[in-house]
Amino acid sequence: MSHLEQLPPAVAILIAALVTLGTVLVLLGTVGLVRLGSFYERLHAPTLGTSWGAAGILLGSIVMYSTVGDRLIIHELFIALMVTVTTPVTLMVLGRAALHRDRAEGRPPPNTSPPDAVSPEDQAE
Amino acid sequence: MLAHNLILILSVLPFAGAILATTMPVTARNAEVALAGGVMIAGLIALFLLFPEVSDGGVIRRTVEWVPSASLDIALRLDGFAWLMLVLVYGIGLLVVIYARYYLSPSDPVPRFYGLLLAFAGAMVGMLMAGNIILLVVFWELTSIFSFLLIGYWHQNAAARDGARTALIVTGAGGMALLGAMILLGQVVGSYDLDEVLAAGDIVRAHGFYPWILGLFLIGAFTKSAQFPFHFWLPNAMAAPTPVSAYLHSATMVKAGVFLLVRFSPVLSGTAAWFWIVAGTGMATLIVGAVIALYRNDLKGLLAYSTISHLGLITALAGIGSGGAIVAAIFHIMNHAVFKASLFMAAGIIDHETGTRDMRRLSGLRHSMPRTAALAIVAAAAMGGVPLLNGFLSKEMFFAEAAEWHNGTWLDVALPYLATFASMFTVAYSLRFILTVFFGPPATDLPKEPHEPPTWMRRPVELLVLIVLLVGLFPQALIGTVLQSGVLSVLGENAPEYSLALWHGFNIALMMSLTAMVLGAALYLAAAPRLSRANEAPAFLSRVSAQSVFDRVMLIGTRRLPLAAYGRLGSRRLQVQMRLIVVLVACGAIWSLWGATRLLPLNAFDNFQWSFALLWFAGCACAIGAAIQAKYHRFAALALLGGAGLVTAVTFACFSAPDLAVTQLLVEIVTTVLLLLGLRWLPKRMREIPGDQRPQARARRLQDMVIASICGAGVAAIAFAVMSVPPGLTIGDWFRRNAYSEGGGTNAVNVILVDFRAFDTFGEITVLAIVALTCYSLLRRFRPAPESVALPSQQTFNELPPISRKADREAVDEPTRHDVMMHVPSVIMQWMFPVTIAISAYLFLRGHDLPGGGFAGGVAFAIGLLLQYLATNVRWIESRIIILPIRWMGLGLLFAALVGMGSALFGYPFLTAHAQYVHLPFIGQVPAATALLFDLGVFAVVVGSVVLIQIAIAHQSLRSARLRAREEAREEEAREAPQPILPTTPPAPPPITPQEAR
Amino acid sequence: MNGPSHLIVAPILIPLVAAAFMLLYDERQRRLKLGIGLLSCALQLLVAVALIIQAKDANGTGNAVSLYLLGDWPSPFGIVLVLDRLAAVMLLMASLVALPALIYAGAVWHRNGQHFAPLFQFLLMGVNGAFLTGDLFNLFVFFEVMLAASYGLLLHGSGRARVGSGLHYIAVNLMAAMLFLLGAALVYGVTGTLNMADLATRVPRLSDADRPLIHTAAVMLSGAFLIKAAIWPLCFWLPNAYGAAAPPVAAVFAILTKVGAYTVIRFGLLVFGPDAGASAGFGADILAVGGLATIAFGMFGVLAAQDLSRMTGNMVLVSSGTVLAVVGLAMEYDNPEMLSGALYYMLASTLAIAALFLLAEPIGRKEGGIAGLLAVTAEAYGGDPEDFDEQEEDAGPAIPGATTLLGISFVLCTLVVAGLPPLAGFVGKLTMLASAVHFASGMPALWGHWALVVLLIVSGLATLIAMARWGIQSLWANDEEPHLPAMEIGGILVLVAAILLLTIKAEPAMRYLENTAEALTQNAVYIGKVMTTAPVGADQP
Amino acid sequence: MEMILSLSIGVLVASGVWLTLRPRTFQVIIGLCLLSYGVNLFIFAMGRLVTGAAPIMPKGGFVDPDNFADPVPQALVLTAIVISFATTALFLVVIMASRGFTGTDHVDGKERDS
Amino acid sequence: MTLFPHPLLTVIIAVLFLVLTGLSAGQFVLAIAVGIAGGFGYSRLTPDRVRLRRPDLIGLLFGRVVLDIIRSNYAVARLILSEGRDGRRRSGFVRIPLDLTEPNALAILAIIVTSTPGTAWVEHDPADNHLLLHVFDLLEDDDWIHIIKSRYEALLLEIFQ
Amino acid sequence: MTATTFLAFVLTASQVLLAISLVLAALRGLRGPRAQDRVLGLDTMYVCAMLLMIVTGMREGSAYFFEAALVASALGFVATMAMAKFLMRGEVIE
Ligand code: NA
Ligand code: NA
Repeated sequence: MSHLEQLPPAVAILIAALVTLGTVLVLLGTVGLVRLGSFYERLHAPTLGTSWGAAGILLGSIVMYSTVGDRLIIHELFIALMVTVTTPVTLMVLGRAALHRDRAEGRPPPNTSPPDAVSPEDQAE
Repeated sequence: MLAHNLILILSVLPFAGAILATTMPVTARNAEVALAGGVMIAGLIALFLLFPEVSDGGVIRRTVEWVPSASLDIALRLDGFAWLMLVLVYGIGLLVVIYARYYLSPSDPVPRFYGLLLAFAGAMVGMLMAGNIILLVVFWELTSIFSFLLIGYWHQNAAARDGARTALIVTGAGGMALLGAMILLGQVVGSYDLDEVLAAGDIVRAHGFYPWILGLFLIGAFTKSAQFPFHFWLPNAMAAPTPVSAYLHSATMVKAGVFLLVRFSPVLSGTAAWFWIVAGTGMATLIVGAVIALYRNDLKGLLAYSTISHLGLITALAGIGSGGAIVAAIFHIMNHAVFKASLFMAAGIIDHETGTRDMRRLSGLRHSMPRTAALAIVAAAAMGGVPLLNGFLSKEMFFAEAAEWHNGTWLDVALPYLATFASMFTVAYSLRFILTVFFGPPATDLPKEPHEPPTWMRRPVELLVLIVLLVGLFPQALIGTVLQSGVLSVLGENAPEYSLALWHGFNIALMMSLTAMVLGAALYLAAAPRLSRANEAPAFLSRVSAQSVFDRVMLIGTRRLPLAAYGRLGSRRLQVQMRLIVVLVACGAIWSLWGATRLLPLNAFDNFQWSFALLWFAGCACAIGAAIQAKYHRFAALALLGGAGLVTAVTFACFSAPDLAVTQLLVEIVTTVLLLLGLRWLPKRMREIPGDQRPQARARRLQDMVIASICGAGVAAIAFAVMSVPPGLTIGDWFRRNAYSEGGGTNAVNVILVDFRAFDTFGEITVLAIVALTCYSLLRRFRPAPESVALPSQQTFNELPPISRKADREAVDEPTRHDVMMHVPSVIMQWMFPVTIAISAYLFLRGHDLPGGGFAGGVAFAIGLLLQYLATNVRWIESRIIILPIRWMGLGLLFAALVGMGSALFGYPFLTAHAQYVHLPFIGQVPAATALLFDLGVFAVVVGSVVLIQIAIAHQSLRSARLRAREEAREEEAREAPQPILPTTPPAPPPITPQEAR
Repeated sequence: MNGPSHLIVAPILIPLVAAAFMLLYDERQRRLKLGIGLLSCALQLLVAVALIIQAKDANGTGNAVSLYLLGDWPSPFGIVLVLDRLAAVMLLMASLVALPALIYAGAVWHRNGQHFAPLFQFLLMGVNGAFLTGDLFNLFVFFEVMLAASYGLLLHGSGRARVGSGLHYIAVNLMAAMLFLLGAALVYGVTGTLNMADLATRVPRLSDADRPLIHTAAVMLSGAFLIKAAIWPLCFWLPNAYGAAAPPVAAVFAILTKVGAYTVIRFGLLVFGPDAGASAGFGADILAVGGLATIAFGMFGVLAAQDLSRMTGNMVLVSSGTVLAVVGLAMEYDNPEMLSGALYYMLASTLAIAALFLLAEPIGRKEGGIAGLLAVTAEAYGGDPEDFDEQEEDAGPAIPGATTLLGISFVLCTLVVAGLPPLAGFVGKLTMLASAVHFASGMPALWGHWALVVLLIVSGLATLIAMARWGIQSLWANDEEPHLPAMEIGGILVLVAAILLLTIKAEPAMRYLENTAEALTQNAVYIGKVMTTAPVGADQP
Repeated sequence: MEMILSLSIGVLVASGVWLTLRPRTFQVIIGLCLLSYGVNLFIFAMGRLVTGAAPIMPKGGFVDPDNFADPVPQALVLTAIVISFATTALFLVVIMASRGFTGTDHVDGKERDS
Repeated sequence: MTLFPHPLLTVIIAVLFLVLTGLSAGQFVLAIAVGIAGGFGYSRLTPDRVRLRRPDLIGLLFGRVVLDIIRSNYAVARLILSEGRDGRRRSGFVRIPLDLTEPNALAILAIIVTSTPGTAWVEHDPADNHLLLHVFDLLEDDDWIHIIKSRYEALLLEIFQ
Repeated sequence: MTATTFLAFVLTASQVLLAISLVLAALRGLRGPRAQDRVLGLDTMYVCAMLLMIVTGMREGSAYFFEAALVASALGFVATMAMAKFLMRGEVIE
C-alpha cells in the first residue's frame, strides 16, 4: 500500500476520477459491443474504450507515477498515442472487409439498423 | 611349436585364399584353380605333418584371444577325429577345385565361386577345429551362410534362389538353436572350453537344463545333417553347381551335424531321451531317404535323398552310442564322403556332357562314355553296399551294431529289421542309377551329343573310385591308424576293440546284407516300370511333403501371422497414436499419484480475486470455444485462440513475470498471422463432414472428451498440489542473490537467459533457425491443393455497385484492387515501421536490467517488417527492403558463438560472460556486458528466423499467382488449337483481372 | 592444466559453427557447404575419439568423469556438460554414423532440396548436446534442437510420403515435448533443481508427500524419452518416418532412438538407481516389459515389411527394444551384467542399421540405372521455375562391381543386425544371452530374462529370414548392375569398416563398455564430480 | 488464485488434448497451441504465484530471495514459448504441405469412412 | 544518401524513444541513433520527404479533435445506455467527396474519424476520392459532410497541401 | 474512508470492471455471429487487457506492467488487422 499512501488526497481523488471515467467508458463500450444489433453499429462501440476510456486510465497512471516518482513520468503517453494510431487501422480494414463481404453475398449494406439476419454462410466462419 | 603354427595356418589359409580369390579378375580361371588348389594342398601337407601329434589320441591346442570378456576366444583344437574330417575337407576340396575348373562355363564368374568355396572350407575347418563351443557356433553359422551363397551361385535361376533360401533358413535356425544349447551348456559346465565340456558329461546329464540343451542341440545337428523332418532343404539345394554338391552335400557341410553328434556323444548321450530321439530320427531318416531316393528321376535328386538316408544311418549309429556304433559312424562318415563325392561328380559329368540329369531321358551311356560309366558303377555299387567296396564295410558294422547292441526297448528290437528294410531300398535305387543311366539302348534325344569329359574332369572321380576300391579291399592297411586315432579322440579310454577285416565270417550282419541285396534287386525289378511315372515320390509321400509343410509354415509364420500381428498391435493412424500417448501417460500418472496426500485441495479459495477469476472465465471460454469451433469455424477458432493467449499473457504480467507477458504477446501476434497465412492454404470448412454425426463418431468424441478431461483434471490437480506448498531450497534462490552481483544485470530472468543459462538460449535460437530453414526448404517445394490455387473468393468478386470502375482498368501501373482497399490503412502501417524500430530498440537495450531482451526486441522488429508486408504486397516491399534472413540467422548464430568462445582466450569455459560498467564521456556509466553482445546474436537470429518463416509462407501467394497465369496461358493455347482438348484442370477458372494476376 | 578442457564442448560447437557458416552462403555453393560439413564431421569423429580416451582414464580416481561448467557458473546452478564413458561412447557412435551418412549424401541427396548441409550439422549438434548435458532442461533444449533438425531432414526432398509421415512424426514429438516440459517443470516444482546429479541427491530425501509427485514427473519424462526411444506402443510413427526419409537421413536417424534410450539409461539409473531410496528402480518392470514387447513388435514388422527401408525401420525397433529391456531388467534387479552387452549390441546394430538404410537406395535403384537416380528427384520437384536450377550436375563417378560390393555390405550388415556370427552383433547378443542365462539360472522364475533370451534368438532368426528373402529378391533376382556413385558406396564402406573394426577390437570395446556399465550403477563418482567441481573463476578472485 | 489458475491450466490442457486427438490437421494445430499455453502456465506455476514481486533486483545490497518471484521457471517458460512457437510454425507448414499433396486435411492424409 | 532522409520523422521517433525511456544523456544519444534508424527505415518505404506547410495549425486541429472526441464519447455512451428505451436512433452510411489527396493527411483524417466514437471510416476510393463513412447516429447526411469537410479536412488541407 | 483507501477501492473495482469488459468482449468473440464480429471482439479484448494491466500496475505500484501494455497497444493491432485483411482479401499477404 505504500505507493498509494504517498499520494496527496486530492491527487488520489483525481486519479480515482480519471480511472473511474476510463473504466466506465471501456465498460460501456463493451456493453455496446454485446448489445448493439448490427456489425456496423458494433464497430463504433470499442472506440469509447480506445479514445477517452484509455485516455482516462492512462492519464490516471501518469498522474500517479509522476506524483509517486517525484518526476514527470509520461511513458503512458506513448501507449495512448499507439492506441490512437493503431486502433483505427483494424477498424478501417474490418469495416471495409464487412462491406466487401456483404456486397459479395448480395446484401446491400443496411442503411438502417435491423437485427442481423444470420445467413447460412454465417455458420461457417 | 610348429604344430601350433600349423593349426593356425590350417584355419587361416582358406580365408586368406578366399579374399585373394575374390580380388582376382574374372578371366583368371587357371590362376583361381592354382590358388584354391594350392590352399588345399598346403592344408593337406600341414595335416600330414600334424598326424603324428594326434595319432595316439593327442590333442594340439592353440588359442588366440578375441573377446575374452565374453569368453569368446579363437581356441583351435586338433584331435584325431577332427584331423580325419579335415582330410576330407581339404582332400575332397582339392578334387572339387580341379573338377570345377572344367565344370563351370566361361560365363560363370569364377572369382566368386572359388572365393566362396575357399571361405566355406575355412568355415568348415574352423568348425571342426573349434576348441570353444561358442566359436564352434560361430563357424557353424558361417558354413550355413557360405553354403547359402554357394547354393545360390547361379542366382539367375529361381530354383537356386529358393533352394539357397530354404537351406539358409533351416540351417540358420538350427544354428540359433545350437547357440542356445551351447550357452546353456556353458552355463552348466561353467566354461565354454570344449575339453572341459567334454569332460563334464555327468554334470550335464544330471542338470535341470539337460532336456533343453539336448533339444536345442539336436535341432542344430539335425537341421544341418538334413535329418527327417528337416531333410527337405537338401534336395532343393541340388540347384547348386555340382562341384558344390559334391563338396558340401556329400563330404563336408552335411557331415557337420553328424560330426557334432559324434563329438558331443560323450557329453549328451547315454540317456533314454538321447537314444529315442537320435536313434529314432536316424532310423526314420534312413528309411524315408532311401524310399524317396528310389523314386527320384533327377540324378542329383536321387543322390541327395541317398545322402539323407546315409546321414540317417550315421545318426542312428550316434543314437545307439555304443563304442562300436561310434566307430561305425566315423568310418561311414569317411566312406560315404568318398563314394558320394565321386557319384556327384559323375552325375555332374553326365549332366555336363548330355545336357540333362533326368533318368527318364538318359540311357545306355556306357557306349558313349565308358570310362565314366565304369567309375560311376563302382561308386554306386559302394553306395549300395556291395562287398569289396568301402561302403560295404561300414554298413556291415552298422548291421552288426543294430543286431547285437541291446537296451531292451522296442526300437532296439526293431532296429535290425528296419535297417534291412532301408538297405533294401538302398540297393534298389543304386541299381536304378546303374541300370537306367548306363545300360539299355543309347539315348536318342539328348540335348547334347554325349562323349567322355575332359581328362582332368574325370581325374578326381578316378582318384575317389580308387580309394573306394582300395579301402574296400585293404581297410586296415589304408586307414586303420587314421580311424583308430579318430575313435580314440572321441571315446578316449572307452574305445572298443574292433577289426577292419573284410571277412568276419558268415555272421548275422552278412545275412542282413545279402537279404537286402536280394530283396532290393527284386524290388527294383518289380518297381522299375512304374518309377518313371510316380512323380518323384511314393504315393503316400507325394501329397504331404516336408517341403510343402515348410513352405506353408514359412508363409503363415513369417508373413501372414507377422502381418496380422503387426496390423493388430500397431496402427498407422495418428489419432490412435496420440490417444495411446495420452492414455498411457495418464494411466502412469494416476498409478503413481494414487493415494497421494498432497492432492487434497486445502485452502482452495485463498487469495481469491474477482478480476482474476473473471479474466480466466473469459480465457477458459475462449479456449473451449476454440476447441469447439476448430473443426467447422476455423477463423473463429483462431480468434478465440488469440483470446486465450491474451489472457495467458495478462496472467504472466499479474504474477510478476513481465518478460513472459511481453514475449507471450509478441509470439501471440506472430503466431496469429502465421496461422492466418496457413489458413489460406487449408480447406475452409463449411460443409459438414460426412459421417460426423454418426453414433460411432459421437462416441469417439465423447470418449476423447473423457480422456481430455481426465488429463486436464490431473494436470490441474498436480499444479495445485505444487503451488499450495511453499518451495523448499531451490536453485532459483541462488540466481536471485547473484543476478546483479555476479551476472551484472538486475533483471534476473534476462541474466539467466543470457548468462547463467545462456546455453539454453543458445539451443533455443538454434531451434528457431532450424525451423525457419525447414519451413523455407519445404515451402520451396510446396504444391497447393488444386482448389486453393484459385484466387480466394474475396478477390474474384467484383463489388456491386463498385465505387469506381477505374480500378479495373488494364493499365499495368494502375494500383491493384488490394492497393485501393488498403490505400489509407497502409499509410498508417508504414508510419508504424520506424515506431516499431524504436520499440524494438527499446526492448532490446534495456533487457539486461528491465523487462525486454534480444528475443523480444527481435520479434518486435520482425513484426514491424511483417506489418509492411501486410500493408502492401510482397513485390512492392521486396523491391524496397531487401532482407537476407538466412544471412541474419547465420551471422547471429556465429556472433553468439564467437562471443561465447571469446572467454576461452582467457582460460574460461564457453559462454563465460564479463560484465562491467564503462564510463563514457558525456554519457556516463554504460553497462557493457558481453552478455549484451550475446543478446545481439539472439536478436539477429530471431529477426532472421521469424521473417524467413513468414515470408516463405507469404511467397506462396505469389507463386500460385504465377501458377494461375501459366494455367491460363495454357488454356488460351488450348482454345486456339484446332482440336478441342479435354480440360485437365478444374473447369471455369475464376476470372482474374490482369492486375491481380500480375 | 588450469583452464577447462574445451574439448568437451567441441562436439556441440563444431557442428554449430559449421552450420552457421553454411548459412552465409547461398544454395549455389552446395559443394562448399558439403566440404564444410565433411570437415566438421571428421573433426567430430576425432574429438569423439579423443573424448573416449579422456573418459577412459579411470584409475579409480574419478577422472573418468569430466565436467565442463558452461559460463563458469558452479553446478548445480549453471548448466554443466558431463563427459563420462557412456557419453563418450554415444558421441563416438553418433560421429561414426554421421560421417558416412554425409559422404553418402554427397552423391545426390545434399542438393535434392534446400539446406541439407546445415540441417545435418544442427542435428548433430542436438544429438551431441543431448549426450553431454547434465541438466534436465538443457536436455529438453537439445532434444528440441535435434528434433527440429530431424523434422527438416525428414522432410528433405519433400514428396507425399515424407510429408505424410513427417506430419505424424512431428505431431507425436510435439506431444512428447509437452510431456517433457511438464515433467521437467514438475521436477523443478518439487525438488527445486534441474541438475540431474543434484536431483539424484535430492530424490532419496524427498518427503512421502512429495514422492508421488516426483514419480509423476518421472512418468511424464519417461513418456517423452520412450517416444523417442520408440518403445511399443509408442513407436508406430517410426517405421513410416524412417522408411520415407531420404536414405542418408534415415541413416543418421538411427542415432535418434539411441538418444531416447540414452536418456532412459542416464536419467533412470542416475535418479532412480539403487541409491534412490524409496524410489529405487521406479518403473523398471514396465520398462522391461515394454522393451520386450518392442522387440516382438519390431520382429513382426521386419517380417511384415516389403522393402528394405521399412524393414530396417523395424530393426531400429528391435535394437531399441533390446536396449530398453536390458536396462529395465538391469534396473529392476540392480544387475549391470547385461548392460555392457546391450551397449555393445546397440553400437554395432546402429552402425549396421545406418548402413542398411544407405544400402536400400542403390540396391533398389537396379530398375532403371541412372533413370532411377533421377526418379528420386523427379517426384519432389513441382513445376515451379524457381526450382529448375537445382537439377544440375550428375552424381559423380560411378564405380564398377556394384552388385558385389552392395551384396557384401548387405550380407555383413544383415549378420550384425541378426546377431549372427562372426560380427559384432553376435558378440553383443552372445554377451547379453550369456549373462541373462547366468543371472537367471541362479534365481527362480525370472521370466523376464528368459523371455529376453528367447526373443533375442527368435528376433535374430526373423531378421535373417526377412533379410534373406529381400536380399535374394533384390540382389539375385535382378541381374542388372545398378548405377552406384562412388560417394555412395564410399559412405557405406566406411560404416562397414567401422563394424569390422568393432568386431576385431571387440575385446577392448567390450572392456570399455563393461567399465561403462559398472560406472552406471555406481553414481557416487558421477554425482561427486558434478557437485564438487569448482569454477575456474573461483580460484582467481 | 492458485485454484483459479490450476483450473484454468486444466481447461487449457483438456481443450488442447481433446483437439490433438481430433482428425483434422487444423484442430491438431490449434490443440497444440492451447496445450502449450497450458503447459507454459504449468511451468510458470511451478515457481509459485507471487504478485508485485517481479524478479528485477536492486543494484547491490542484501537480496532476500523471498521478495522476488523465482526467475527460473520464468526463464524456462521463455524458452518453452519460443520453442513451441517454432514448432507450431513448422507444423503449420507441414500441414499445408500435407494438404497440398493429399488434397485433404485429415491427419492421416486420407479420409476415413467412419 | 543522407543521414536525415526524414528529419521530421527522426525527431518524432527520437522524442517518442525519450518518452519511453526518460531523459538522460545516454538515452538522448540512443534516441538520436534510433531516430536516424527509424528515418532510414521509413525512407526505404517512402522516399519522398513529407512537408508541412502550416505546422502551426496542428495544435488547433488537435484541440478540435480532443473536444469532438469528448463530445461524441458522451453522445455514444448515452445512446448505448438508452438503446432499450428509444429505438429512434438511425445508423447508416454516408458518402463524402474529399478534396484531400495527400496520403498522410488522409491517414490522419482516417484516424480522427475513426477515433471519434460515432463515426467509422469504412472505405476510401482513391479513384474518385470519395469516402464512405458509417455513422452511428445519422442526423442528416449533409451535416456529416459538413463536419468532416469543414472541421478537419480544411485544416488538413492547409497543413499538408 | 480516506482518499487512499478510496483510490485503492476504485482501482480494485476498476480491475473487476475491466475484467468484466474483457468477458463481454470475449462474449462477442464467442457469439459472432459473423467473422468480423469475432475479430472486433478480440480487438476489444486487447484493449481491455492492456488497460487491465495498467490498472493492476497502479494497484500494485509496479512499473513492470508497462512493457506488456506497450506491446499490446502498439503491436496488438497487427494480429487483428491481419485477421481483418484475411476476411477482406482471403489471404493475408499477397
Ligand atoms: Na538291437
Ligand atoms: Na542307405
